[in-house]
Amino acid sequence: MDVIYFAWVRERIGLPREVVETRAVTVADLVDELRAREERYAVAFEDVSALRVALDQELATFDAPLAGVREVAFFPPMTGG
Amino acid sequence: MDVIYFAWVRERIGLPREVVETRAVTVADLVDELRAREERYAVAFEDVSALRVALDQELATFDAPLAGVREVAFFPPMTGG
Amino acid sequence: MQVRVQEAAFDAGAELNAFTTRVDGAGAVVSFSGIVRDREGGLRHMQVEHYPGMTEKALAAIAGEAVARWHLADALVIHRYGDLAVGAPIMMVATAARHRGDAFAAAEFLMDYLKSRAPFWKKEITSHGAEWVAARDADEAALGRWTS
Amino acid sequence: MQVRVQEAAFDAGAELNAFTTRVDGAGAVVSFSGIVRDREGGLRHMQVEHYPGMTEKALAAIAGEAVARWHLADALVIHRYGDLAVGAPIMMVATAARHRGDAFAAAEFLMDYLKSRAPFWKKEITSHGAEWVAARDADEAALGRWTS
Repeated sequence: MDVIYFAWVRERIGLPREVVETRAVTVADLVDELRAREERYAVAFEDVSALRVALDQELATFDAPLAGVREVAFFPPMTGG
Repeated sequence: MDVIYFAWVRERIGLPREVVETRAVTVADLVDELRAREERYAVAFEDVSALRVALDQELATFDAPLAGVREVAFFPPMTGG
Repeated sequence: MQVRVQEAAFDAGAELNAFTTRVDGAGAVVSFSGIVRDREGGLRHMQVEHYPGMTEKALAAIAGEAVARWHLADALVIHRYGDLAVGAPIMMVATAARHRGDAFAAAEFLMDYLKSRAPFWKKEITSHGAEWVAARDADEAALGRWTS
Repeated sequence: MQVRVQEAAFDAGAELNAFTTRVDGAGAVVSFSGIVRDREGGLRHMQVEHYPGMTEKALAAIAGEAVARWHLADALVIHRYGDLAVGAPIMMVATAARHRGDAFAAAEFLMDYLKSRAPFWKKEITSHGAEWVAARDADEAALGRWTS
Protein backbone atom coordinates (compact mmCIF):
# COMPACT_ATOMS: atom_id res chain seq x y z
CA MET A 1 0.00 0.00 0.00
CA ASP A 2 1.30 3.46 -0.92
CA VAL A 3 1.22 5.92 1.95
CA ILE A 4 1.67 9.60 1.08
CA TYR A 5 2.25 12.58 3.34
CA PHE A 6 1.70 16.26 2.64
CA ALA A 7 2.60 19.60 4.22
CA TRP A 8 3.75 19.42 7.85
CA VAL A 9 2.91 15.71 8.07
CA ARG A 10 5.48 15.14 5.32
CA GLU A 11 7.98 17.40 7.07
CA ARG A 12 7.58 15.70 10.45
CA ILE A 13 7.89 12.19 9.05
CA GLY A 14 10.70 13.30 6.76
CA LEU A 15 9.56 11.66 3.55
CA PRO A 16 6.83 12.28 0.99
CA ARG A 17 5.72 8.68 0.37
CA GLU A 18 6.53 5.11 1.23
CA VAL A 19 5.26 1.62 0.62
CA VAL A 20 3.80 0.08 3.78
CA GLU A 21 3.05 -3.60 4.29
CA THR A 22 0.11 -3.79 6.65
CA ARG A 23 -2.83 -5.86 7.71
CA ALA A 24 -4.54 -2.88 9.30
CA VAL A 25 -8.31 -3.10 8.89
CA THR A 26 -9.10 0.62 9.22
CA VAL A 27 -7.25 3.89 8.79
CA ALA A 28 -7.11 4.21 12.58
CA ASP A 29 -5.38 0.81 12.82
CA LEU A 30 -2.82 1.95 10.25
CA VAL A 31 -2.21 5.14 12.21
CA ASP A 32 -1.59 3.06 15.35
CA GLU A 33 0.95 0.92 13.49
CA LEU A 34 2.76 3.95 12.10
CA ARG A 35 2.77 5.70 15.47
CA ALA A 36 4.42 2.69 17.05
CA ARG A 37 7.26 2.71 14.56
CA GLU A 38 9.35 5.74 15.48
CA GLU A 39 9.19 9.00 17.36
CA ARG A 40 8.80 11.08 14.15
CA TYR A 41 5.62 9.13 13.27
CA ALA A 42 4.33 9.47 16.81
CA VAL A 43 4.84 13.24 16.55
CA ALA A 44 3.19 13.49 13.12
CA PHE A 45 0.15 11.47 14.24
CA GLU A 46 -0.03 12.87 17.77
CA ASP A 47 -3.42 14.52 17.25
CA VAL A 48 -5.46 12.92 14.48
CA SER A 49 -8.20 15.51 14.93
CA ALA A 50 -5.71 17.90 13.25
CA LEU A 51 -5.32 15.50 10.32
CA ARG A 52 -7.27 14.51 7.26
CA VAL A 53 -7.04 11.29 5.27
CA ALA A 54 -7.78 10.39 1.65
CA LEU A 55 -8.22 6.82 0.36
CA ASP A 56 -7.44 6.43 -3.32
CA GLN A 57 -7.69 10.22 -3.63
CA GLU A 58 -11.10 10.57 -1.99
CA LEU A 59 -11.53 12.17 1.44
CA ALA A 60 -12.37 9.56 4.07
CA THR A 61 -12.71 9.18 7.81
CA PHE A 62 -10.34 7.46 10.23
CA ASP A 63 -12.76 4.60 10.83
CA ALA A 64 -12.93 3.80 7.09
CA PRO A 65 -11.89 0.25 6.07
CA LEU A 66 -8.67 -0.21 4.06
CA ALA A 67 -9.81 -3.30 2.11
CA GLY A 68 -8.97 -2.80 -1.56
CA VAL A 69 -7.31 0.57 -0.99
CA ARG A 70 -4.07 1.17 -2.87
CA GLU A 71 -3.17 4.71 -1.84
CA VAL A 72 -3.59 6.36 1.58
CA ALA A 73 -2.71 10.02 2.06
CA PHE A 74 -2.37 11.91 5.35
CA PHE A 75 -2.34 15.69 5.52
CA PRO A 76 -3.46 18.69 7.57
CA PRO A 77 -6.73 20.51 6.82
CA MET A 78 -6.52 22.07 3.38
CA THR A 79 -5.75 25.73 2.94
CA GLY A 80 -6.23 26.39 -0.77
CA GLY A 81 -7.95 29.33 -2.37
CA MET B 1 -39.06 74.43 -12.34
CA ASP B 2 -37.31 72.01 -14.70
CA VAL B 3 -39.27 68.83 -15.31
CA ILE B 4 -37.42 65.94 -16.96
CA TYR B 5 -38.77 62.70 -18.40
CA PHE B 6 -36.93 59.45 -19.09
CA ALA B 7 -37.55 56.19 -20.96
CA TRP B 8 -41.20 55.53 -21.87
CA VAL B 9 -42.38 58.54 -19.85
CA ARG B 10 -40.30 60.70 -22.19
CA GLU B 11 -41.64 58.82 -25.22
CA ARG B 12 -45.29 59.14 -24.17
CA ILE B 13 -45.04 62.84 -23.39
CA GLY B 14 -42.93 63.40 -26.47
CA LEU B 15 -40.24 65.60 -24.99
CA PRO B 16 -37.27 65.09 -22.70
CA ARG B 17 -37.60 68.19 -20.53
CA GLU B 18 -39.58 71.37 -20.11
CA VAL B 19 -39.88 74.33 -17.80
CA VAL B 20 -43.13 74.23 -15.80
CA GLU B 21 -44.59 77.15 -13.89
CA THR B 22 -46.49 75.68 -10.97
CA ARG B 23 -47.72 76.35 -7.48
CA ALA B 24 -48.05 72.62 -6.77
CA VAL B 25 -47.22 71.86 -3.14
CA THR B 26 -46.31 68.19 -3.58
CA VAL B 27 -45.18 65.92 -6.40
CA ALA B 28 -48.68 64.44 -6.50
CA ASP B 29 -50.16 67.92 -7.03
CA LEU B 30 -47.75 68.49 -9.91
CA VAL B 31 -48.74 65.16 -11.44
CA ASP B 32 -52.42 66.18 -11.24
CA GLU B 33 -51.64 69.47 -13.01
CA LEU B 34 -49.68 67.73 -15.77
CA ARG B 35 -52.35 65.05 -16.22
CA ALA B 36 -54.98 67.75 -16.74
CA ARG B 37 -52.97 69.39 -19.54
CA GLU B 38 -53.24 66.96 -22.44
CA GLU B 39 -54.01 63.37 -23.27
CA ARG B 40 -50.32 62.43 -23.70
CA TYR B 41 -49.63 63.55 -20.11
CA ALA B 42 -52.70 61.70 -18.86
CA VAL B 43 -51.40 58.55 -20.56
CA ALA B 44 -47.87 58.95 -19.20
CA PHE B 45 -49.09 59.51 -15.64
CA GLU B 46 -51.98 57.07 -15.79
CA ASP B 47 -50.53 54.75 -13.13
CA VAL B 48 -48.12 56.49 -10.80
CA SER B 49 -47.39 53.21 -9.02
CA ALA B 50 -45.44 52.34 -12.19
CA LEU B 51 -43.44 55.58 -11.92
CA ARG B 52 -40.55 56.90 -9.87
CA VAL B 53 -39.68 60.50 -9.11
CA ALA B 54 -36.44 62.28 -8.26
CA LEU B 55 -36.23 65.76 -6.76
CA ASP B 56 -32.96 67.56 -7.51
CA GLN B 57 -31.50 64.18 -8.51
CA GLU B 58 -32.47 62.32 -5.32
CA LEU B 59 -35.16 59.63 -5.31
CA ALA B 60 -38.31 60.88 -3.56
CA THR B 61 -41.93 59.89 -2.99
CA PHE B 62 -45.05 61.34 -4.59
CA ASP B 63 -46.12 63.02 -1.33
CA ALA B 64 -42.81 64.89 -1.07
CA PRO B 65 -43.04 68.72 -0.96
CA LEU B 66 -41.73 70.73 -3.90
CA ALA B 67 -40.66 73.79 -1.93
CA GLY B 68 -37.15 74.81 -2.99
CA VAL B 69 -36.91 72.08 -5.63
CA ARG B 70 -35.41 73.14 -8.96
CA GLU B 71 -35.46 69.87 -10.93
CA VAL B 72 -38.14 67.17 -10.93
CA ALA B 73 -37.61 63.96 -12.92
CA PHE B 74 -40.22 61.30 -13.73
CA PHE B 75 -39.26 57.84 -14.98
CA PRO B 76 -40.15 54.14 -14.81
CA PRO B 77 -38.45 51.79 -12.31
CA MET B 78 -34.76 51.58 -13.13
CA THR B 79 -33.37 48.65 -15.08
CA GLY B 80 -29.61 49.12 -14.97
CA GLY B 81 -26.99 46.48 -14.34
CA MET C 1 -13.19 54.03 -5.09
CA GLN C 2 -13.85 54.68 -8.75
CA VAL C 3 -17.18 55.24 -10.53
CA ARG C 4 -17.34 55.69 -14.29
CA VAL C 5 -20.38 56.31 -16.51
CA GLN C 6 -19.40 56.17 -20.14
CA GLU C 7 -20.65 55.54 -23.65
CA ALA C 8 -17.44 53.84 -24.80
CA ALA C 9 -16.91 50.11 -24.59
CA PHE C 10 -14.50 48.87 -21.93
CA ASP C 11 -12.32 45.79 -21.51
CA ALA C 12 -13.53 43.97 -18.37
CA GLY C 13 -10.33 41.89 -18.09
CA ALA C 14 -8.06 44.93 -18.39
CA GLU C 15 -10.20 46.78 -15.84
CA LEU C 16 -10.02 43.82 -13.45
CA ASN C 17 -6.23 43.69 -13.74
CA ALA C 18 -5.82 47.43 -13.27
CA PHE C 19 -8.10 47.31 -10.21
CA THR C 20 -6.24 44.35 -8.72
CA THR C 21 -2.88 46.08 -9.20
CA ARG C 22 -4.19 49.25 -7.57
CA VAL C 23 -5.49 47.59 -4.39
CA ASP C 24 -2.41 46.89 -2.40
CA GLY C 25 -2.59 44.06 0.09
CA ALA C 26 -6.11 42.83 -0.60
CA GLY C 27 -6.13 39.06 -1.05
CA ALA C 28 -9.64 38.71 -2.43
CA VAL C 29 -11.02 40.38 -5.56
CA VAL C 30 -14.56 39.78 -6.84
CA SER C 31 -15.89 41.08 -10.13
CA PHE C 32 -19.28 41.04 -11.79
CA SER C 33 -19.76 41.86 -15.43
CA GLY C 34 -23.05 42.23 -17.23
CA ILE C 35 -23.13 41.36 -20.91
CA VAL C 36 -25.84 42.27 -23.44
CA ARG C 37 -27.69 39.02 -24.05
CA ASP C 38 -30.22 38.03 -26.64
CA ARG C 39 -32.80 36.52 -24.29
CA GLU C 40 -35.64 35.87 -26.69
CA GLY C 41 -33.84 35.78 -30.04
CA GLY C 42 -33.86 38.60 -32.56
CA LEU C 43 -32.11 41.24 -30.45
CA ARG C 44 -30.33 43.75 -32.69
CA HIS C 45 -28.91 45.96 -29.98
CA MET C 46 -29.61 47.41 -26.57
CA GLN C 47 -30.15 51.09 -25.86
CA VAL C 48 -29.25 52.29 -22.39
CA GLU C 49 -30.60 55.67 -21.30
CA HIS C 50 -29.51 57.36 -18.10
CA TYR C 51 -29.94 60.55 -16.08
CA PRO C 52 -26.66 62.47 -16.37
CA GLY C 53 -25.75 64.03 -13.07
CA MET C 54 -27.98 61.86 -10.93
CA THR C 55 -26.38 58.67 -12.25
CA GLU C 56 -22.89 59.55 -11.07
CA LYS C 57 -24.21 60.72 -7.69
CA ALA C 58 -26.31 57.59 -7.18
CA LEU C 59 -23.45 55.24 -8.09
CA ALA C 60 -20.97 57.09 -5.88
CA ALA C 61 -23.45 56.91 -2.97
CA ILE C 62 -23.97 53.16 -3.48
CA ALA C 63 -20.23 52.50 -3.73
CA GLY C 64 -19.57 54.66 -0.66
CA GLU C 65 -22.18 52.71 1.28
CA ALA C 66 -20.51 49.41 0.26
CA VAL C 67 -17.09 50.62 1.38
CA ALA C 68 -18.58 51.76 4.69
CA ARG C 69 -20.47 48.52 5.39
CA TRP C 70 -17.73 46.03 4.57
CA HIS C 71 -13.99 46.01 5.06
CA LEU C 72 -13.17 46.89 1.49
CA ALA C 73 -9.79 47.94 0.22
CA ASP C 74 -11.46 49.41 -2.85
CA ALA C 75 -14.50 49.26 -5.15
CA LEU C 76 -15.01 49.94 -8.84
CA VAL C 77 -18.22 50.60 -10.79
CA ILE C 78 -18.36 51.11 -14.56
CA HIS C 79 -21.69 51.48 -16.40
CA ARG C 80 -22.25 52.28 -20.04
CA TYR C 81 -25.05 54.11 -21.82
CA GLY C 82 -25.95 54.50 -25.50
CA ASP C 83 -26.23 51.77 -28.12
CA LEU C 84 -24.72 48.43 -27.07
CA ALA C 85 -24.16 45.45 -29.32
CA VAL C 86 -25.16 41.88 -28.39
CA GLY C 87 -22.26 40.33 -26.48
CA ALA C 88 -20.86 43.71 -25.41
CA PRO C 89 -20.21 44.52 -21.75
CA ILE C 90 -22.90 46.76 -20.22
CA MET C 91 -21.32 47.29 -16.84
CA MET C 92 -19.05 45.83 -14.21
CA VAL C 93 -18.36 46.12 -10.52
CA ALA C 94 -15.28 44.96 -8.67
CA THR C 95 -14.54 44.79 -4.95
CA ALA C 96 -11.32 44.04 -3.08
CA ALA C 97 -11.00 42.95 0.53
CA ARG C 98 -8.81 40.92 2.86
CA HIS C 99 -11.45 38.23 3.15
CA ARG C 100 -13.57 36.81 0.38
CA GLY C 101 -16.82 37.08 2.34
CA ASP C 102 -16.60 40.87 2.39
CA ALA C 103 -15.66 41.07 -1.29
CA PHE C 104 -18.58 38.82 -2.33
CA ALA C 105 -21.18 40.50 -0.12
CA ALA C 106 -20.16 44.01 -1.19
CA ALA C 107 -20.25 43.07 -4.89
CA GLU C 108 -23.75 41.61 -4.53
CA PHE C 109 -24.87 44.68 -2.59
CA LEU C 110 -23.48 46.97 -5.31
CA MET C 111 -25.32 45.00 -7.98
CA ASP C 112 -28.61 44.91 -6.09
CA TYR C 113 -28.61 48.66 -5.49
CA LEU C 114 -27.29 49.54 -8.91
CA LYS C 115 -30.10 47.49 -10.53
CA SER C 116 -32.94 49.23 -8.75
CA ARG C 117 -31.58 52.58 -7.55
CA ALA C 118 -29.29 53.93 -10.25
CA PRO C 119 -31.14 55.80 -13.03
CA PHE C 120 -30.56 53.57 -16.05
CA TRP C 121 -33.21 52.25 -18.41
CA LYS C 122 -32.69 49.56 -21.01
CA LYS C 123 -34.54 49.27 -24.29
CA GLU C 124 -34.24 46.23 -26.53
CA ILE C 125 -34.25 46.86 -30.26
CA THR C 126 -35.30 43.58 -31.87
CA SER C 127 -36.30 42.41 -35.31
CA HIS C 128 -39.99 42.84 -34.26
CA GLY C 129 -39.64 46.33 -32.79
CA ALA C 130 -38.43 48.10 -29.67
CA GLU C 131 -39.36 47.41 -26.07
CA TRP C 132 -38.36 48.85 -22.71
CA VAL C 133 -37.05 46.19 -20.37
CA ALA C 134 -39.43 45.81 -17.42
CA ALA C 135 -38.09 45.97 -13.88
CA ARG C 136 -38.16 42.58 -12.18
CA ASP C 137 -39.93 42.23 -8.84
CA ALA C 138 -37.05 39.94 -7.82
CA ASP C 139 -34.63 42.84 -8.21
CA GLU C 140 -36.65 45.10 -5.93
CA ALA C 141 -37.07 42.24 -3.45
CA ALA C 142 -33.31 41.62 -3.45
CA LEU C 143 -32.79 44.93 -1.66
CA GLY C 144 -34.61 43.60 1.39
CA ARG C 145 -31.74 41.44 2.50
CA TRP C 146 -29.47 44.48 3.06
CA THR C 147 -31.84 46.42 5.28
CA SER C 148 -32.13 44.13 8.30
CA MET D 1 -16.39 23.62 -17.49
CA GLN D 2 -12.66 24.05 -17.23
CA VAL D 3 -10.37 23.13 -14.33
CA ARG D 4 -6.64 23.89 -14.46
CA VAL D 5 -3.95 23.16 -11.88
CA GLN D 6 -0.69 24.75 -12.89
CA GLU D 7 2.61 26.10 -11.63
CA ALA D 8 2.76 28.92 -14.18
CA ALA D 9 1.39 32.36 -13.44
CA PHE D 10 -1.83 33.33 -15.23
CA ASP D 11 -3.43 36.61 -16.26
CA ALA D 12 -6.77 36.88 -14.42
CA GLY D 13 -8.08 39.59 -16.75
CA ALA D 14 -7.22 37.64 -19.89
CA GLU D 15 -8.79 34.50 -18.38
CA LEU D 16 -11.95 36.45 -17.51
CA ASN D 17 -12.24 37.78 -21.06
CA ALA D 18 -11.64 34.38 -22.64
CA PHE D 19 -14.24 32.82 -20.33
CA THR D 20 -16.79 35.56 -21.08
CA THR D 21 -16.28 35.15 -24.82
CA ARG D 22 -16.70 31.39 -24.54
CA VAL D 23 -20.03 31.46 -22.68
CA ASP D 24 -22.55 32.35 -25.29
CA GLY D 25 -25.70 34.03 -24.10
CA ALA D 26 -24.94 34.33 -20.40
CA GLY D 27 -25.62 37.84 -19.20
CA ALA D 28 -23.93 37.58 -15.80
CA VAL D 29 -20.29 36.70 -15.16
CA VAL D 30 -18.77 36.60 -11.66
CA SER D 31 -15.08 36.12 -10.95
CA PHE D 32 -13.07 35.68 -7.79
CA SER D 33 -9.31 35.98 -7.74
CA GLY D 34 -7.03 35.26 -4.81
CA ILE D 35 -3.80 37.21 -4.60
CA VAL D 36 -0.77 36.40 -2.41
CA ARG D 37 -0.88 38.98 0.34
CA ASP D 38 1.63 39.93 2.98
CA ARG D 39 -0.68 39.76 5.97
CA GLU D 40 1.78 40.29 8.80
CA GLY D 41 4.68 41.98 7.00
CA GLY D 42 7.91 40.25 6.03
CA LEU D 43 6.44 37.72 3.57
CA ARG D 44 9.06 36.73 0.99
CA HIS D 45 6.95 34.28 -0.95
CA MET D 46 4.23 31.67 -0.63
CA GLN D 47 4.72 27.97 -1.28
CA VAL D 48 1.66 26.05 -2.41
CA GLU D 49 1.81 22.26 -2.18
CA HIS D 50 -0.87 20.02 -3.65
CA TYR D 51 -1.78 16.38 -4.20
CA PRO D 52 -1.40 15.70 -7.94
CA GLY D 53 -4.21 13.50 -9.18
CA MET D 54 -6.56 14.12 -6.27
CA THR D 55 -6.45 17.90 -6.80
CA GLU D 56 -7.81 17.75 -10.34
CA LYS D 57 -10.48 15.22 -9.35
CA ALA D 58 -11.59 17.25 -6.33
CA LEU D 59 -11.80 20.49 -8.31
CA ALA D 60 -13.71 18.85 -11.17
CA ALA D 61 -16.16 17.34 -8.65
CA ILE D 62 -16.72 20.72 -6.97
CA ALA D 63 -17.18 22.51 -10.30
CA GLY D 64 -19.54 19.77 -11.51
CA GLU D 65 -21.59 20.13 -8.33
CA ALA D 66 -21.82 23.91 -8.88
CA VAL D 67 -22.99 23.47 -12.47
CA ALA D 68 -25.59 20.93 -11.32
CA ARG D 69 -26.94 23.05 -8.45
CA TRP D 70 -27.28 26.37 -10.25
CA HIS D 71 -28.28 27.32 -13.76
CA LEU D 72 -24.74 27.93 -14.95
CA ALA D 73 -23.71 28.38 -18.55
CA ASP D 74 -20.14 27.56 -17.54
CA ALA D 75 -17.58 27.55 -14.71
CA LEU D 76 -13.82 27.99 -14.60
CA VAL D 77 -11.34 27.08 -11.86
CA ILE D 78 -7.59 27.80 -12.03
CA HIS D 79 -5.29 27.07 -9.07
CA ARG D 80 -1.53 27.39 -8.94
CA TYR D 81 1.08 25.49 -6.94
CA GLY D 82 4.80 26.03 -6.35
CA ASP D 83 6.52 29.27 -5.29
CA LEU D 84 4.33 32.36 -5.60
CA ALA D 85 5.52 35.94 -5.25
CA VAL D 86 3.71 38.54 -3.12
CA GLY D 87 1.04 40.18 -5.28
CA ALA D 88 0.83 37.21 -7.65
CA PRO D 89 -2.47 35.50 -8.43
CA ILE D 90 -2.91 32.19 -6.54
CA MET D 91 -6.17 31.10 -8.08
CA MET D 92 -9.38 32.22 -9.67
CA VAL D 93 -12.89 30.97 -10.25
CA ALA D 94 -15.41 32.33 -12.72
CA THR D 95 -19.09 31.51 -13.22
CA ALA D 96 -21.52 32.52 -15.95
CA ALA D 97 -25.30 32.42 -15.77
CA ARG D 98 -28.41 34.13 -17.10
CA HIS D 99 -29.11 35.69 -13.72
CA ARG D 100 -26.61 37.23 -11.37
CA GLY D 101 -27.94 35.40 -8.31
CA ASP D 102 -26.90 32.04 -9.75
CA ALA D 103 -23.49 33.32 -10.83
CA PHE D 104 -22.77 34.82 -7.38
CA ALA D 105 -24.00 31.82 -5.39
CA ALA D 106 -22.08 29.33 -7.52
CA ALA D 107 -18.85 31.35 -7.27
CA GLU D 108 -19.14 31.49 -3.48
CA PHE D 109 -19.92 27.78 -3.35
CA LEU D 110 -16.87 27.01 -5.50
CA MET D 111 -14.66 29.10 -3.24
CA ASP D 112 -16.01 27.60 -0.02
CA TYR D 113 -15.48 24.03 -1.21
CA LEU D 114 -12.17 24.73 -2.87
CA LYS D 115 -10.86 26.28 0.39
CA SER D 116 -11.65 23.29 2.58
CA ARG D 117 -12.00 20.30 0.25
CA ALA D 118 -9.34 20.65 -2.45
CA PRO D 119 -5.91 19.31 -1.41
CA PHE D 120 -3.78 22.46 -1.36
CA TRP D 121 -1.57 23.63 1.50
CA LYS D 122 0.02 27.04 1.79
CA LYS D 123 3.29 27.82 3.51
CA GLU D 124 4.48 31.36 4.12
CA ILE D 125 8.19 31.99 3.78
CA THR D 126 8.90 35.14 5.77
CA SER D 127 11.95 37.01 6.98
CA HIS D 128 11.58 35.17 10.35
CA GLY D 129 11.17 31.68 8.97
CA ALA D 130 8.59 29.45 7.35
CA GLU D 131 5.10 28.61 8.60
CA TRP D 132 2.21 26.54 7.30
CA VAL D 133 -0.97 28.57 7.00
CA ALA D 134 -3.53 27.26 9.50
CA ALA D 135 -7.02 26.36 8.32
CA ARG D 136 -9.62 28.86 9.54
CA ASP D 137 -12.64 27.59 11.46
CA ALA D 138 -14.67 30.16 9.52
CA ASP D 139 -13.79 28.38 6.27
CA GLU D 140 -15.01 25.02 7.53
CA ALA D 141 -18.13 26.67 8.96
CA ALA D 142 -18.84 28.33 5.60
CA LEU D 143 -19.62 24.92 4.11
CA GLY D 144 -22.65 24.60 6.38
CA ARG D 145 -24.72 27.04 4.38
CA TRP D 146 -24.68 24.79 1.30
CA THR D 147 -25.90 21.63 2.99
CA SER D 148 -29.40 22.64 4.05
